[in-house]
Amino acid sequence: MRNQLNERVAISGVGCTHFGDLMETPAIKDMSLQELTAAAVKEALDDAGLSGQDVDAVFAGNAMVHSSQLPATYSQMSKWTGTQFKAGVHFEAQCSTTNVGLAMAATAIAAGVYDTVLVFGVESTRSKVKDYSPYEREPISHQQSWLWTDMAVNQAYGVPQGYDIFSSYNGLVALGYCRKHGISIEDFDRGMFELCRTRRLHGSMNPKANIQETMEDAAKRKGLSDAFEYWQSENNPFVAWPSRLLSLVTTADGASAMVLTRADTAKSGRSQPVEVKGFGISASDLPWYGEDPTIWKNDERAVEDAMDMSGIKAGDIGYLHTHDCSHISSLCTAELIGYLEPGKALDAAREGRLRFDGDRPMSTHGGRHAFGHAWAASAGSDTYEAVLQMRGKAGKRQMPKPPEVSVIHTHGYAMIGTVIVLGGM
Amino acid sequence: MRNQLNERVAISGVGCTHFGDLMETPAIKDMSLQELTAAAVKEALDDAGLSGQDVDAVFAGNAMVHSSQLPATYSQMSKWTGTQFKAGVHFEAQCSTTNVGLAMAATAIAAGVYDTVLVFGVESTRSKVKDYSPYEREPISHQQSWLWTDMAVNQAYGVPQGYDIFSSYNGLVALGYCRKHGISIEDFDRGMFELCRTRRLHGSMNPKANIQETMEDAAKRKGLSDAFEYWQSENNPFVAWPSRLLSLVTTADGASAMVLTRADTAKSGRSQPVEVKGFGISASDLPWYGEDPTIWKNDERAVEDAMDMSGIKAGDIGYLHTHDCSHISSLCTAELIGYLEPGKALDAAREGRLRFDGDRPMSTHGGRHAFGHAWAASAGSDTYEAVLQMRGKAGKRQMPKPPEVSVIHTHGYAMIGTVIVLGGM
Amino acid sequence: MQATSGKPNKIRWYYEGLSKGVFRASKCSDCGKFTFPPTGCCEHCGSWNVEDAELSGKGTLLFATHSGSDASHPRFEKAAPFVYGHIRLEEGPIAQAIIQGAEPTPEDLKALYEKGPVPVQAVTLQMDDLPVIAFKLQD
Amino acid sequence: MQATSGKPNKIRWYYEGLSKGVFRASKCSDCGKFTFPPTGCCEHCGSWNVEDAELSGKGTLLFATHSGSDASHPRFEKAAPFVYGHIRLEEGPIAQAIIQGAEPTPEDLKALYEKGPVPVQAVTLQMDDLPVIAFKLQD
Ligand SMILES: [Zn+2]
Ligand SMILES: [Zn+2]
Repeated sequence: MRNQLNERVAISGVGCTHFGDLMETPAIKDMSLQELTAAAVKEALDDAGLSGQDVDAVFAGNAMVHSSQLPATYSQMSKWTGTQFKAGVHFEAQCSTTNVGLAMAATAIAAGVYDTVLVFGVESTRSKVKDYSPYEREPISHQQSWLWTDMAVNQAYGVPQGYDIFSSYNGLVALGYCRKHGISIEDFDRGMFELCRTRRLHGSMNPKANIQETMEDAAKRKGLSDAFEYWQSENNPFVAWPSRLLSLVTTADGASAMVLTRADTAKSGRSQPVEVKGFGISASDLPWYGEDPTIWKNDERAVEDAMDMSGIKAGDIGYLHTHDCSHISSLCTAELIGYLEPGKALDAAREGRLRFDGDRPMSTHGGRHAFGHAWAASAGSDTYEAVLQMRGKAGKRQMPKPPEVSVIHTHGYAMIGTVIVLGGM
Repeated sequence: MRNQLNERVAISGVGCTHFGDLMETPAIKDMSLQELTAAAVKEALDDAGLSGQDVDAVFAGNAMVHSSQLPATYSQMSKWTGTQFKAGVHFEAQCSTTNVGLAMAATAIAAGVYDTVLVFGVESTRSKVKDYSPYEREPISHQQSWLWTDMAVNQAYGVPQGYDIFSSYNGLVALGYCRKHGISIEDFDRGMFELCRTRRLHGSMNPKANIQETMEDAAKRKGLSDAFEYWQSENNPFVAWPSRLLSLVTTADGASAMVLTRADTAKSGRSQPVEVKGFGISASDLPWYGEDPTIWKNDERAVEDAMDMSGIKAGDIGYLHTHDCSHISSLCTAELIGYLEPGKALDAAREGRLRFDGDRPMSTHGGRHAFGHAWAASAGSDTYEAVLQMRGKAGKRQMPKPPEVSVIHTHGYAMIGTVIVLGGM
Repeated sequence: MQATSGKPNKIRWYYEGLSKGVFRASKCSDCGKFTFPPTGCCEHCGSWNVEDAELSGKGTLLFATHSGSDASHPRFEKAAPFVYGHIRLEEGPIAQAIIQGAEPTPEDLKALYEKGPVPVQAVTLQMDDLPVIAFKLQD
Repeated sequence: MQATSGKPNKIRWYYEGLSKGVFRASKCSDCGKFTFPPTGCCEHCGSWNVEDAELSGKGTLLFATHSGSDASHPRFEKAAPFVYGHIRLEEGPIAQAIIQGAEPTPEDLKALYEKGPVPVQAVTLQMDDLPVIAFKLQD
């Protein structure tokens, strides 16, 4: 493949809702998925200074159709977003959805077809349609949630034979990492704590985050004076030894949106545009890694393609998000990308280098754990954060120096490594 | 929008399975959806002279996730099609899926990113996963099938309030057509008979069709000597007066695939390539038409965009397929496109002009009624037929003079008008 | 348009209206057109500047056919087959809905077709689990 | 590899093998590598030229952790939590599966980790509705 974009493409608007629970979280409580989507889309269109009728196409992301029951999402959302009669498609790449949408939108613009494309992702991982009601929802059980989520995992031989996400994505990767770099289980545990503490700190500075409580405050709430004591307590069991519960994703409902446009027209928009410099996408079925659980070939390919298309090197990256459903996996990816030194990611976490004000800032919105994870909407939330950071508009968690180049890596479940590179214009 | 393809793109390989029932039809009986997909993909890759490892990206179409339970289709199919580590996405535009995939693939190539893209669509409308079995399937009831299919229709206000596909898509359109053109209900009925007879004839000449029995043979089987008597009998009730059962889609399981590539490399492939000259896509929520049920604004837009991008006029079209879940709707679209004279479509059917050997050939594979309809796979089956006709390889039903320009229109349910224009190279 | 929880949910609001015989829509403050049933965005021009509105329920039945005899949704098992029509509402929107006052037979439907457009009035059908809009023939 | 219906279904064929303690795969005639569990296409090179094959079931457990205590699938409710391992098979493929011969406790798992790679042998677990592959520690 030639792996180039024949024309320059920019993000001219971004939007993202509060990530939480449609049945509980005040900011989004009782909203329909149509309204949740519209909230993100409105923010993105307003940001770009456009209306739904100004876009040429709508790429509508939603992964778990069993909970949303809104296939043909392009048409079901069209009267809620003002996009009637535009081109459209419903798509999913699970937790990479919105950024795979960004890549598809970029190609549609660089091909010469469309000038402006709206991409959105919406998901409810917490509740489902109740009976046949057009507006009532009911909570999903833990098992139901995983049954539907794991439908994205090999249905012939993976799930039927005892596949377990916590093992595959956390425990085995952690052990591979410790063995490879000679790290003790105790040091691993301390490093994971520090990483989670950083993510919780970021979440506490983000009014849209699913969890806005710092680890210190959580400890206090439980009557413990020390955050590490909280970390090692029964509040944080091993879900796949040596990985603990708080190194994992928290599920959420949410929506995100972005407006992509030709770079030559983006500057006349309402907000500071950001250029799509490149992307790389590579899918793989189970197992996601060979003998070494820290090296994922699909990520290697995606990173290589994105770097090649954008022409950047690891040293150019000012802000990085790597997919962190599993915190240890996210660190492996950051090392793979070259943002962190091999085997030194836990040190970096302990030294505070991964904080918004550190020299290797990562996931400043709080990541999948603190910001929360709403499958098809999440990659868009990562891009949203990157754009805010690049514009210097990230509020309390703003990096001291807005990054010139941001890289966002996501894992679309089961499995698709996706990397996008954003640059200032 | 600029509505152009910056680079030329071609279809270099096509594949399609027999359309039928995975639990009954000998040619596909007991195949898994993975194997059904692989069969179509293998045919397309062989046709292009490539392997799965030669493609850069896989656009994986599947609409009714409730029956397939294979989201993240790009990864779940990757080991069955040899496409591990390629870029991918799972998408759907319901019954337009495969051709919307063709459009997306064309932009990804014309943008300069990929050289070769595999698009496939797979669907089972007849059966679903049985319990939690990795291979057993069980039939879907009529109501279950419509519940899942109608999930693509406005879930806020359409389906909950009594929406009926047969009424909206057939009966009302038929009445609008008769009123507008002063056609009697009797003449309408006769015209619909003749159209169905033509489609059945085409199906009988297509070894992959869901129904390969002519209307005459069906009449004979029922002990009737006359096909029109059969048409007017209890074998063919009104499903939405004045529209009858045999003017409708028949459901099927099936898969289709195509390989798209840069036009400059397509000629070195194994088979005669066909150029993607243009496309147009426009989505709309209910109602799909205003006061006049024969004019659909989403189709007008899609047709206009496809004509504009390709630079063709109606008179250039040598072969046309319009979406014919509803036969009367398909004729309205053919008139909208300008392939048939307004109000004269029924005459054309009666005069045999729509047959493979007529001067206005349409749906020579048998269309949604005789070839059958497998949601996400169907648009690909239409494209497959067009490519065969353009190559002069359509067997018994080959048009006497292979068309230079083919236009394929599909309705992605609920609703997305999609038009693609193919031309010889 | 506050829903029971205190947050906006236009869909719930619509059905709550319907259960009281009120036909709710939204109206665009920019282009003046109605979006029916209501959303938070103008379906015509894409403006977010929309207001709550009520429709009269008056309309004209343009064409009428019937549903399948086997309901495609459990909600309508008792009702199917029913007459289903294409309606132009007084305020502009086009709607499709269940029609009352005619039988789903070729005879009744042919008579309706030959008669041409006729006035209808929206009414509420209370199904087991949800109110549903229908239109009643007015002559 | 004819399945019961007389048509090829590799997935059924795999599970039928498993129920008899046979570990089925496919082998590529072009690159010589195994695809395990079997498909009709080589996962490595994309060749369609694959043959039915059986694996010995011998392997090496590289790492072991455990599943969640609440099963994420009804099939495994009785079994969870279980030890889950990362295995290199003698013939090359990497597999992940249930491990027998250790408890899903931090103590057992830490001991296994410190011991390093150990030999395992594939066995069949007959669940209520399906045979499932597992690997038994060999020492
Ligand atoms: Zn307006
Ligand atoms: Zn091979």
